[in-house]
Amino acid sequence: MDNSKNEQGKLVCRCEEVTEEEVRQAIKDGAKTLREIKMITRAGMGLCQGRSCSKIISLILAEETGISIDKIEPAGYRPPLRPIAISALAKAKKKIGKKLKYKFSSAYNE
Amino acid sequence: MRITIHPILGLLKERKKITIEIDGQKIEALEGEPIAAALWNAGIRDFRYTRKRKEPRGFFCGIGLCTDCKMIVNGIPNIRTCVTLVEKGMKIQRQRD
Amino acid sequence: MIETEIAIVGAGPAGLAAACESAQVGSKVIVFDENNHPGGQLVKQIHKFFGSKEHLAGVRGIDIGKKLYKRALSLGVEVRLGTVVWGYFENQLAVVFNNQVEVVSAKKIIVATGALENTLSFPGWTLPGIMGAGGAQTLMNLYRILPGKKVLMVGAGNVGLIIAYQLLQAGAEVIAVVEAAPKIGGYKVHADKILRNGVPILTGHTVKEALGKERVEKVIIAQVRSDFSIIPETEREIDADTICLAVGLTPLTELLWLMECEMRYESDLGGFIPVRNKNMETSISGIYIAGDVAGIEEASIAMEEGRIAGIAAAESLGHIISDKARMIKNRAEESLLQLRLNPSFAPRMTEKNKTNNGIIKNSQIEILNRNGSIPIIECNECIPCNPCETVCLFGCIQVGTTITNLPLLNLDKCTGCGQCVLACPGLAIFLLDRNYSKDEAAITLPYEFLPLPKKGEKVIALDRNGSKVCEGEVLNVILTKKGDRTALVKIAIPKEHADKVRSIKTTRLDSGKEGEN
Amino acid sequence: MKNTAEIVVIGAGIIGSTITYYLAKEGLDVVLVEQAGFCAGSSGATHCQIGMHNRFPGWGLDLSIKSIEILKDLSNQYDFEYDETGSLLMIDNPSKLEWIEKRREIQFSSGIKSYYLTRKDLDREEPYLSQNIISAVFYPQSVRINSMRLCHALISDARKIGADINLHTNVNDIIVKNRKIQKVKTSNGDIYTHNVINAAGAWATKISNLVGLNIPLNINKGNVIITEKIPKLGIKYKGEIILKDKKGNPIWASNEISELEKEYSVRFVFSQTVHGNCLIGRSGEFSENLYDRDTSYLSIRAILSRAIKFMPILEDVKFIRTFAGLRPYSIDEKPILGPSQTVNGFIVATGHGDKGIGWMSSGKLLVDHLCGRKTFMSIEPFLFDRIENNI
Repeated sequence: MDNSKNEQGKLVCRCEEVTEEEVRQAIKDGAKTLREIKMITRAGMGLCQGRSCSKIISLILAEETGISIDKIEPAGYRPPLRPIAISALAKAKKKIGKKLKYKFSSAYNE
Repeated sequence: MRITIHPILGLLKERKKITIEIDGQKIEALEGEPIAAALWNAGIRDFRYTRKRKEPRGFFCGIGLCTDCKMIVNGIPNIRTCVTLVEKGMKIQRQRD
Repeated sequence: MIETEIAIVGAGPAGLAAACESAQVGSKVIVFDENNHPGGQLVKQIHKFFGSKEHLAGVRGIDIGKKLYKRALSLGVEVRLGTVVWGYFENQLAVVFNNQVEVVSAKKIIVATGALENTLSFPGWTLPGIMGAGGAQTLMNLYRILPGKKVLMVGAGNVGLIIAYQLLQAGAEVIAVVEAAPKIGGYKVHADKILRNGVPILTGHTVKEALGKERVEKVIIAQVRSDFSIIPETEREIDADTICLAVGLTPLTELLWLMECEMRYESDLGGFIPVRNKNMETSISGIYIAGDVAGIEEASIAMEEGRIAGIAAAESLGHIISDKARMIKNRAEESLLQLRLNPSFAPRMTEKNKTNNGIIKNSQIEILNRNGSIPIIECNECIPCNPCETVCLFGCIQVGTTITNLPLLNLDKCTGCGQCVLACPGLAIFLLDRNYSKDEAAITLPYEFLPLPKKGEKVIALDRNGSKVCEGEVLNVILTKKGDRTALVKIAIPKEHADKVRSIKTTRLDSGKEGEN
Repeated sequence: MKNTAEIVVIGAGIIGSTITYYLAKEGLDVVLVEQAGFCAGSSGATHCQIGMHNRFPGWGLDLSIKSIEILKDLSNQYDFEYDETGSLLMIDNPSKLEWIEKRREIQFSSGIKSYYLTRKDLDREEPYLSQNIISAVFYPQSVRINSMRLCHALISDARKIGADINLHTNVNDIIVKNRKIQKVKTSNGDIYTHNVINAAGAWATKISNLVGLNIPLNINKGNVIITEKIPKLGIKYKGEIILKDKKGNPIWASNEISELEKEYSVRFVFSQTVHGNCLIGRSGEFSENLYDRDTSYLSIRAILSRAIKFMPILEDVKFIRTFAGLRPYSIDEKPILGPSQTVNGFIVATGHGDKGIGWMSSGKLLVDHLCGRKTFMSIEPFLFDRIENNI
C-alpha cells in the first residue's frame, strides 16, 4: 500500500499542504496567533481561507502555548466570504465559462 | 453509483440526461446536479492533484467551503465542483497545480 | 440595489422560520441562500424529528423544510437561492447571484448561516473518499449518489449515528462507527438503530492512518487511552473505500466577524458565537441571529430561535405591538426551555426497569404476559420527545408536560394497535406478543429498509447488537400513510427469543442496490 | 519581557524589524514592542515589490538600490520568496509615449535599465494583456518579496542573537524626565531605557504624542485585492503610470477611465506571487481614522474595473481576499529618520508612505548612523530636525 505521502508528515492545512510539524515549528518560532502561523506557514492562506484548518490549528496552538482556546480568535475574515469572479463585481452580466477570449488552459499546458 | 430506489426518498425522479467531458472521457450527468456528484457517480474520485505533494483530492465538505473539489471547468481553474451545476457539453479537467 | 425591510441570510430552518414569523405580521422579507435548494440542511434529514407536536415531532426533516419553504412563499417572502452573501460594507450586504454582484440595503438583518463541519486530521486524511459526514449525506440524500460501498464512520455523536443509519438505508455497508471517547455521545436510540443492524460502535478507538493511492483503500484504526493517545499494538487494518468524519460542527460566524459583532467562546455550543440578548439581537443594533450560527443545537431549536428573531425584528419595525410580540416570544421561549432540557439531568432508569424495556407500573407487570401484543418501549434516555403519547388514542402512554420524561405505559386500555411504533422518531418501540402460538412469540418492528419483506418470507432475526438469533417468519407487513414510510413488520420467532430479537435481515438479493456496477 | 534595555524599538513592520535586526547584530541590548503581530500594518498590506519603473535619480533611488542589494544578500540565508521578476510599465495611450521616453532617458543615466516591448513583442511575451496596450517598457531590475516572511525572518534572527521580541504588547506611555527618556510603559510591564526608536508607521504620531512631540503624517489608505492561485500570467509585476501635471494633479490620459476609478485615484498594479496568487491594486484615499482598515465596496469595484481593462483574463479570475493598509506619508514625502532634538533618546523612523519595502534599507542607514558607522548614503535629507523644527 502506498503510504509514502503519509511519511512526508501529517497535513493540517489541506489547501496549502502545511504539516502539523511546520505549524508546531512556527509556534516554537514565536507565533502566538492564527494570523502569525498563517503568515509564516501559509496555513489558512489558500482558497478556503482557513475554513477547514483553523479549528485544528487553534487546538495545536492551545496545546503548544497553553493559551486558553477561548482566547484564540480566527485569523480575521475579510470580504469576499467566498471566491467571487472579478467580472461579477467589475462588470455587467457575464456567465462563468462563456465565450472566453483568453484561455487559461494554454497556461496550464506550459 | 446512483441510488435509484430508496426506502424514504422513493424512486429517483426522471431527469434529463446530459453528457459532460472529464479529461476527454465522456460521462453521463443529470441536469441540475453538481459536477462533483456526476463525477462521483461515474466512479471518479481524484478530482485534482496538489501542487507540493502531487496528492489526489476529491469531494470533501460538499457545501463549497473547503474548496478541495476544485477543478478546471471550461478552461477556468479553481471551480468548486460541489456547488457548480453541470451544463451540457461542459469540459472538465483535473487540476494539476 | 435591492431594498427590503428584513434581509435574512440563510434559508435553513432558522432563516425560514424567522422569515415566516416576520412576514406574517407584514414585514417585507428577502431570504438569501448560497445553495440552490431551500431548507438548508433539512433537505437531507430523512429521519423523523424529536420534539412535540408544536415542533412537528415525528415529521421527517426533509418534509419540515418543504413545509417551511411553502409557508414562507405563501406569506410573500422572497427567497433568493444561489445567492452568496459575501461582504458587509457600511451597513449593506454585498451579494452575488449568477455572477452578478448587487448591494442589499435592509433595515434589519437576520443572520442564520448555520454551521460548518469540523474535521479530524490523521495521516492520509486528504485522500479522496474521506469526507465530512454531512458531505456524504448530501451526496446520498440530496444528489442520490452512494458515497461508497464500505464506509467507516468516525464519531458517535448524533450526526455520526444518524448518518450511519442513513448510509445503511441508501445501501452502503457501514463497517463500524469509531469514537475516541469512552462512550457514545449521541442518543442511545440512534445508536440502537445501527447496532441492531449489525454496525459495531467502537468506543475508545480512533483512526490512525488512511492508506490508498488515488482514493482511500484501507484504514488503520487503533484503541486510545483516556487522553486519546494511541495504545501500541492495538492497530487493526480494515478495508474501506469511504471514511466519513462526524466530529462536530462549528457555527459559521464569518459574516458576523465581518460585521464586527461582539463574540464569545462557548465550547458546548461549538466555538465562537455572537453575544446576543433575549431578542436574539447581537451587539450591533438591528442585526439578529438564529440557529446553529448562534450555537450548535437541534433544528427544532433553530426554528424557535428563528421565530424569536423574526418577531423581534418585525416588532422593532413597528409591524406588531409589543404586547403581542411578547406573547409570541414567550411561547417560543417556553418551547426552547423544553427542547433544551438536558437528558443528563433527567432521572435515569434503574437497572431493573431497563430489563423490562420501558417503564411500566409495578402493578401491571402481570399484564406483560397477557395474550395479544403490547408495546415494548426501549427509550431509556430523557429525550425531549413525546409523539408516542400524542399518537395513542387510548391514552396508554404518558410523558407529561415535561417532554423529557420517560414514557409511562398504562396497559389497561392498550389494544396493541402499533401507532406508537410508527410514531416513535427513535424507532425505539416494538410490539411483543409473547403468546402468539404455542411455541412462538410475535414481534412487530419498525422497518425502514428496502426491500420490504413479504408475508410468509423467512428472515434472519437479529438481536440488539445485530447478531443472528434465529430464523423468523414474516406474518405481516403494513405500510400506512400515517407511518410515513416506516413499515410495520410482524414476525414469528421461537418464544425463548422474544426478549432478544429486535431486528431482521432479509435473505433476498437487495433490490435497493440496483444499478451496481 | 525584559525590564531594561539599551534601546526599545516600537513597531514590527518592515522598518522596525530591519532596525531591530541590525541593532541586535551590533550587539545592542534591544527590546522590540509591537501592538499587534509582526508585519500587521502597512507592511502586510502591500504588493511587496520594488519597482524600478517609478524610480528617479536621487535619494529615493539610492535607498531602493541598497534595499535590493540587502534583500538579495538576505535571500541567501532566508526564504522570503525573493523573486527577480522585473517589471512592466504598460502604455495604453500614445500621449504617454513622449513622456515615458524622457523618463527612460533620465532613469538610464542613473543606472536604471529598461527596454521597449512593441505590440508584436507583447503578443508573444504577454498573451493576456489587452490589445489596447500599445507598447510597454520592461525594467529588469525590479524585484518582489514576501514581506511577511521577511519580517518574520528578521525578527526570528534578531531573537536568536539576543533581541527581546514582544508582539501583542501595547505601549501605554513613555516617561520623560529632564528632556530625557526614562522608561517605556507597556501592557506587559515597564522597560527602563534611555532610547526609543519610533517605527510605528501610521501610528508614529500617536507614539510621539506620548513624549510631547508631533509628527505630522498624511495617512493614505490603500486597498489590495488578492486572487486565487492561477497559472503565471506573463511578467509577474506590471502596472501603469498616471501622468501628473506640475502641481502634482493627475492627467487622465488613460483609456476609458471611469469616474469611479478617478474618484479612488486608481492606478492599475498587478503582481503575482511565487505561489500563483495575484495581488491587484491600487487605490488611495486620505484617511484620518487609524482604526478603519476595512476595504470599501466602491474602491474594490474601482480597482477591479480598472484591472480588467488591462488584463481581460482577470474577469474570470476569482478574488478571495481584500485588505487595506495605511501608508504614512511625511509632509515632504521623504522618510523621517533620526533623533529628536528636544527629547533626548527619542528617535524616529517613519514616513515611508507606500515604499516601506523599497526603502527598507533606511533601517540600516539609521542604525549605521546611530552607531557612528560610515553610512552608505547621507542621512541628512531624512533627519527628523527638518520637520521637528517646523512644528
